Amino acid sequence: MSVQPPNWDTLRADFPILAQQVHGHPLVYLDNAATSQKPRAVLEAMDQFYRRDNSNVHRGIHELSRRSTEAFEAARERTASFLNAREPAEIVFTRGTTEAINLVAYAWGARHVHAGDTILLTEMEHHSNIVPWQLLAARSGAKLAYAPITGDDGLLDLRGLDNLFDSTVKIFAFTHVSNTLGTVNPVADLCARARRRGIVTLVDAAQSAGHRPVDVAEIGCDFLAFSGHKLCGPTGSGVLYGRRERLDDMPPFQGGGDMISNVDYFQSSWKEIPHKFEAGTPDIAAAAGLRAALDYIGAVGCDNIARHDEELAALALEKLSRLPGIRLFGPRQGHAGVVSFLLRDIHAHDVVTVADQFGVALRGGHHCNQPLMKRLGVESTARASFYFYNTAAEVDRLAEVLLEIQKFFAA
Amino acid sequence: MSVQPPNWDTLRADFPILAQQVHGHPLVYLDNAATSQKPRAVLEAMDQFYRRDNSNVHRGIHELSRRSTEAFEAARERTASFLNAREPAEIVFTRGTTEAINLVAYAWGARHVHAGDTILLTEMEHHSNIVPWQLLAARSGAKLAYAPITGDDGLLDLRGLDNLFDSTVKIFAFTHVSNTLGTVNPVADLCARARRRGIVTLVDAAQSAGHRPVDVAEIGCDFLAFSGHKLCGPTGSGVLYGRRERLDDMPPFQGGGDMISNVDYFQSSWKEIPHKFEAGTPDIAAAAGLRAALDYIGAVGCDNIARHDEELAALALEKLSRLPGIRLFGPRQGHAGVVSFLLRDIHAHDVVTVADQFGVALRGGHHCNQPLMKRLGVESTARASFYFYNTAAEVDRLAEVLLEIQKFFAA
Amino acid sequence: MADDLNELYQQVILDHCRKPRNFRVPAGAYRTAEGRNPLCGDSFTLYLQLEGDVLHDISFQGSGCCISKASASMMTDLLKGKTAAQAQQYFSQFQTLVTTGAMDEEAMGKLCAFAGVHHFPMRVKCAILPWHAMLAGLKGENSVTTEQKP
Amino acid sequence: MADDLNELYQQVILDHCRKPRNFRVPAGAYRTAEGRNPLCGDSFTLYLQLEGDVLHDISFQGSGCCISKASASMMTDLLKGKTAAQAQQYFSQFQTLVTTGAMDEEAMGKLCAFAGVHHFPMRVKCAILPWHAMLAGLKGENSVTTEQKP
Ligand SMILES: Cc1ncc(COP(=O)(O)O)c(C=O)c1O
Ligand SMILES: Cc1ncc(COP(=O)(O)O)c(C=O)c1O
Ligand code: FES
Ligand code: FES
Repeated sequence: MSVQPPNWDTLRADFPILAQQVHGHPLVYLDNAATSQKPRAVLEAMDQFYRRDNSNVHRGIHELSRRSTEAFEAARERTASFLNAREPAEIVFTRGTTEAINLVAYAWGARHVHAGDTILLTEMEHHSNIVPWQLLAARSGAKLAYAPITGDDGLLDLRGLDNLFDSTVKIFAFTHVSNTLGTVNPVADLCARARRRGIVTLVDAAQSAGHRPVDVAEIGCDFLAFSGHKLCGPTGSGVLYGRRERLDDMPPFQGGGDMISNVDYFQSSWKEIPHKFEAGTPDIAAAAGLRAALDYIGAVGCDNIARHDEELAALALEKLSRLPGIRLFGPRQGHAGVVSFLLRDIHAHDVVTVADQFGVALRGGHHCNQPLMKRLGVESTARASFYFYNTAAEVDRLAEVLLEIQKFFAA
Repeated sequence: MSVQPPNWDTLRADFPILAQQVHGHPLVYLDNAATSQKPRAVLEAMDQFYRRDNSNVHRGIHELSRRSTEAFEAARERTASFLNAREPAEIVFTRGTTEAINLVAYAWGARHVHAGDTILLTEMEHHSNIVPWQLLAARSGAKLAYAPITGDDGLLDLRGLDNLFDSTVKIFAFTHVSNTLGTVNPVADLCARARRRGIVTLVDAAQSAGHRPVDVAEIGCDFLAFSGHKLCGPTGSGVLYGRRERLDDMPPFQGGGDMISNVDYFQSSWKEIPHKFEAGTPDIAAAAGLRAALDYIGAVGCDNIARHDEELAALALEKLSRLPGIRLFGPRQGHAGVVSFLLRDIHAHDVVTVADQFGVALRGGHHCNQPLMKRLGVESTARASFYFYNTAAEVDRLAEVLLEIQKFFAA
Repeated sequence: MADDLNELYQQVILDHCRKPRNFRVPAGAYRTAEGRNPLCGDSFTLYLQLEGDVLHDISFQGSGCCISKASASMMTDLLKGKTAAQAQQYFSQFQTLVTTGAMDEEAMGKLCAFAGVHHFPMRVKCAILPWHAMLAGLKGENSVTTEQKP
Repeated sequence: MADDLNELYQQVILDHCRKPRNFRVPAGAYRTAEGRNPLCGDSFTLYLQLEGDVLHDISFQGSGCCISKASASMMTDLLKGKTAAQAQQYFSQFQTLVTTGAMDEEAMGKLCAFAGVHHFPMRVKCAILPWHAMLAGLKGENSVTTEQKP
């Protein structure tokens, strides 16, 4: 736990991309739920890897191969400690959250999900935590069920939850933080309830990892997935955490180099975890970058980041609620750094297009949350999402620009 | 076609990593079949992407998202022209060759391979072109068959081939260039023979792309896979080329963001190719790096590189054949830049460990070719593999160091 | 306000977006075709009444952004009474207009207001969405998405 | 020749590698256990003859690099006549030796020659491979790989 709050302005200066003008205005980057920006330390870690150490991993015994393998495995160890996993072997590198969830749906699903079983999700899931399960349902004959939300305030409706946990439910997969609503789900409680029924749990931590403390021991989940690119790491870096007992009890997902113990023409055997799930040359440089990102984030402190995110969200909710005819989504209290809204009579994409001309980068659309949109009765929302390098002044600017936009379309 | 041979020394200077000492000796990097080194232009392209344009792709309409999307799609167009594909939609980005082949085995396999069908491979395939098919065979009840090789000279035995093409064969998947033997297979001929029987073809171009011209129209394959990291591109960049008719006729592989057209809680529909096969945030920076790599390689000229590779291989074969008790693998003529050998009574890993102390990076082991090793009656080989930045002097140094090694172990 | 913006949201576009013309579900036997933009989830339904080769009536319903709504509104105004062949030709010209900004004022008239769209590549699909739906309707298909290159 | 190299391939190691001791398939009822190194594909089979708790005979067969072969040769020399408990203790000491270089000369004797291995992390598995196989044999398992941390 960091006691001293960091100097946010100094940190902001670590991000070269933020110092630019867009359409003649200083860039105000508020699309962090889609992807974060990268500090110099991460770019330099990757660059140094390529300029000094680059080679393939695990297979070679020359010096560069040793260095690459060490860099790759050090990234795994760093990730294990970041998540408080029991051992590095519980960390599987993937391209991102999406691949991590697909891996579970394919490999764990092939062995453990059969016709008549139920896969339980929630109404607020991202497409990446819906579609892999729909594909698994189609392959296996299992069915899907969804834990409901309460409405625009976007809380999980916990009252009926235990009733949903019937004996057919094999896995409960849910998001930690909603990428549209800013809801923070009570993940430890959800996992405890599921575990009591013998239901396996998967937490989609795409929006929470690097934004608030994520501790798999405390959460008590079986699987957890996140994307490096959303927490200052490079694109191509992603993580599946799996409790050893679960990973051991899964066939491989992809086949190929590095994941095998022995290959004959007609049959093969697999390495131990985590290698069993990492077929082919991994994204080694991305792992090196991820490690640098976790070091960076660790120095800032995830608890500090959570506080900063929430302060900006609270400020945004307050400022934006003053705009006439605005509809705000998500909880009023404890709102993560993701604020979705609609301005009356102005389509989200028109808002975003105009905001962009003022240098403010927002996202408009369904945010890969189409079913949730339909559930809320909208096609799309506009969304501002924050990270620790955003400032209160940027939130003010957002409010100011939205007012301009209202004038423009009302005129 | 480049008429003027490039200045190889100038090109070599573009690779910062090569200018280092390893264990007190100048680095002689001869492990290019495992992964290539990266020129400054590629590192700078990725760095610039992160410092200027980084955002998520396809989903956003602000300026950075536009730039990222354009960079990503420009990489696809560059790849399509590199392979002479008919359209960029025939290019699917993957992590590498391994993921590309798994994608075909999962998605194309699910629809087109059934119990009783045969998947035809060759005896010289890399694990990445064997294991995905073993997994498919286990899922579907199909069986595997292997086109034989002739022996240590590592040629495909073409005489019996047409007999192997019986009516149960659904796909013939084979490597363009062997990563152990240096064999260059007659891919266009193999594809033509298979096509006449209505058999779908997949070419593993991991060792040929960026080493010699690879033109999918000329080759006439249905699928082709390669890895960006082996042709000066970043780790995490890989390509599946698929003929439109094939890709259109395949269900998706992974599910998630970006690959959907419409998602409801209980069913979804998919985007058109190639997006249908690209679930979740792709490795955008790797694509930007791949594009720079293909520009770089394109300027050098794949025909020039092929000639250079082959010259170094011929020189190595000549020099090495003078060493007492050496066993050389692969063809005597038209040998690609991959030379495998064994020194009598000295294990490959001992060779590699000692060579490394002289700054020479070799690979020892089964090279992800275990079944081939058994077929050749060996456990492992030592391997030197070349790229255009390697020099004749480095080949001399290799021969010299091997002689030292023989003395060391004979003493 | 940036110039590009005023060029994108010209007064005529803002006007059609606020008060879309031909925005209704007609009674009677109409051909219908839906156009969807998977990027945003927006969709429009086009209603076409053909008499022989002539678009006797055309109207639309659905939801989308200002650009797509104004485009649908102005398109339906324009095409009423035109032949299927003419509609196809307008489609091509409109496509050129929104992707390149090149305009043939004589042919396109008020639709030239959409020339500014070409500065906003991410919005081209918005402008073209109703046109795709219209074309699909003429061909007798009943749904289309904008994924294909505009 | 670099110093590290001479430390790795000490004379005694080269000697055992060229002329491995106890390199035979014994006749009679022996326990066998195979150890495989998936990195290189090498494997050794250990043959153990226990009388009560004592390793009355131990030999090996298979193929591998100089380090693994010398390790098997010297291990079998050392363990003949020792108890299972002693073998287990040697294993731990050997593991420390090859991963850290820290040696207890009194306990390990000639095996201290393997201290140089710790400078070559990619070769640690070679040295330890036959030891893993031996332990597996004592436990009555018949195969083991070196994937687990050495
Ligand atoms: C909640 C949630 N889950 C999953 C994802 C998918 O992450 P990725 O695209 O990095 O695979 C995202 C991000 O888009 C997300 O916000
Ligand atoms: C012939 C061949 N196929 C496939 C692969 C696998 O490539 P990657 O590890 O990049 O997926 C390789 C490289 O290791 C190879 O040489
Ligand atoms: S934003 Fe959906 S059509 Fe314009
Ligand atoms: S290289 Fe195989 S055991 Fe040493």
